[in-house]
Amino acid sequence: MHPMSVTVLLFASYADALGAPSLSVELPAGATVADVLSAVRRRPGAERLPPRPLVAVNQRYASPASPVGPGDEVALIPPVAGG
Amino acid sequence: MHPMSVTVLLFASYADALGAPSLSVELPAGATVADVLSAVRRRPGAERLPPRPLVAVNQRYASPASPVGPGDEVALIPPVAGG
Amino acid sequence: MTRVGRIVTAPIDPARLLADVSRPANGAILLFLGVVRDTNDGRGVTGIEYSAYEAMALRELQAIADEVGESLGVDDLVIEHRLGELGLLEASVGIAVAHPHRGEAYDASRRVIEELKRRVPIWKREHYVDGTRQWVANASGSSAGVAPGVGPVAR
Amino acid sequence: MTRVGRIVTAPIDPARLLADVSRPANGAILLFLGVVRDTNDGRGVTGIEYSAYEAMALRELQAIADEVGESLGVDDLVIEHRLGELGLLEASVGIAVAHPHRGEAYDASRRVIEELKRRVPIWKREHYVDGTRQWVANASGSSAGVAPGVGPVAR
Repeated sequence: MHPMSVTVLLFASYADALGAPSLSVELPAGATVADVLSAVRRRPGAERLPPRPLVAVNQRYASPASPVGPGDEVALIPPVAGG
Repeated sequence: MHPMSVTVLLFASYADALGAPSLSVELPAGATVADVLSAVRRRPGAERLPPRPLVAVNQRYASPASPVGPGDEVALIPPVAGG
Repeated sequence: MTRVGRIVTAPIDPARLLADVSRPANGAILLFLGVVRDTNDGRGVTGIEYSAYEAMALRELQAIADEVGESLGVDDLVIEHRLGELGLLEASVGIAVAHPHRGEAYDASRRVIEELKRRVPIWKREHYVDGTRQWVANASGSSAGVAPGVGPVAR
Repeated sequence: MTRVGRIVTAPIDPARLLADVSRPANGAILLFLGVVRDTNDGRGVTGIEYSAYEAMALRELQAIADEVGESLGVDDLVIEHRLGELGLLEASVGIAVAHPHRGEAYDASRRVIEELKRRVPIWKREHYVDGTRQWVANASGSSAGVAPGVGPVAR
């Protein structure tokens, strides 16, 4: 069980807040969505995110307890505004 | 108070039933829609009309008690099928 | 503000109806098309012939546009009904509604088509694959013909 | 059977959407267009910039088409969302639904737009007459920006 690096996609206002369209976070093996959020929170600008941003794993909405593994596509999803 | 002659417009299945797109009926002064219907009922083919066909007077739906005068535009309205 | 009813014989043009109700204040546009379909009551249909008491039909279409527009606060509402011989896939009726918000657009569109089917003096004769024709009414889907046993008038 | 979601950058073509769902079995066609309007929350709008998590947005649009189509028995349903810079009167979303009967068409159309606004990862930044821009969310109409005091996520 090795630590892993996961890429987190950012969009719209979240990309503005963190100053980038994606970032890479280090996670322990067996990590969850909640761990991803904790890692993101340590980045400058993250204080401008809401308390519990939505997260998608592999293009599906995920809960904080959802597991995240190497190779997963993780994204933070700002409040949507389609239509 | 003279008897009057009123033209009754017929459409669709009612025109087919009575064999014409309109007919002229003689009515007493002070006649009503009910009188129009009674007069129409004496025409050949009228037995194929429903018991109480809708009637419009001057392009508005009218009740049996509505008055009908000379110059009024009277029409029998088959069940509608627009749309 | 565009609240209007029309009776036409030329094909209904969706782009024209959309343009009629399009204004910068409107965020939602809804277009309903009633189309001749190939089956009714289990019988194969080849076309429909629409006729009307034209002056009254136009008056009722305009009244519906005004009434529904007024009651729902919808300023842009166009109703167009076509008469004549229509083939499969051709539109007999087009209803375009636009409003700042979608809720009102949906409500108005639905109300217009229900009122139209209930009260506008327009009639249709369906042509079937077996070569026969029949007058058909809206309401319960029962025959609007005048053969013995015809049902009571719907209204 | 045509149940499909699309993400496009070219203008939405209403005629194309209508043709996509047109079939001889369908008696009712409904087209919804969501259009950029000149006002939002009392502010003058000059245009809207739409962006998306494209792969997921496409997947969600397709899922909505399938779910709504399945649950209402609607076989012909096309959802198209446009991305990029849109001016006033331009359509950001087009939803075409066709069905033998109108009731299902209205219900499906309405359900699609509500679901789309709730869950498809698409974002918009409004451009205002005073030259400023702002990210805007659907839900309660509250700001989707990240300034201090931003509200909780809608879902």
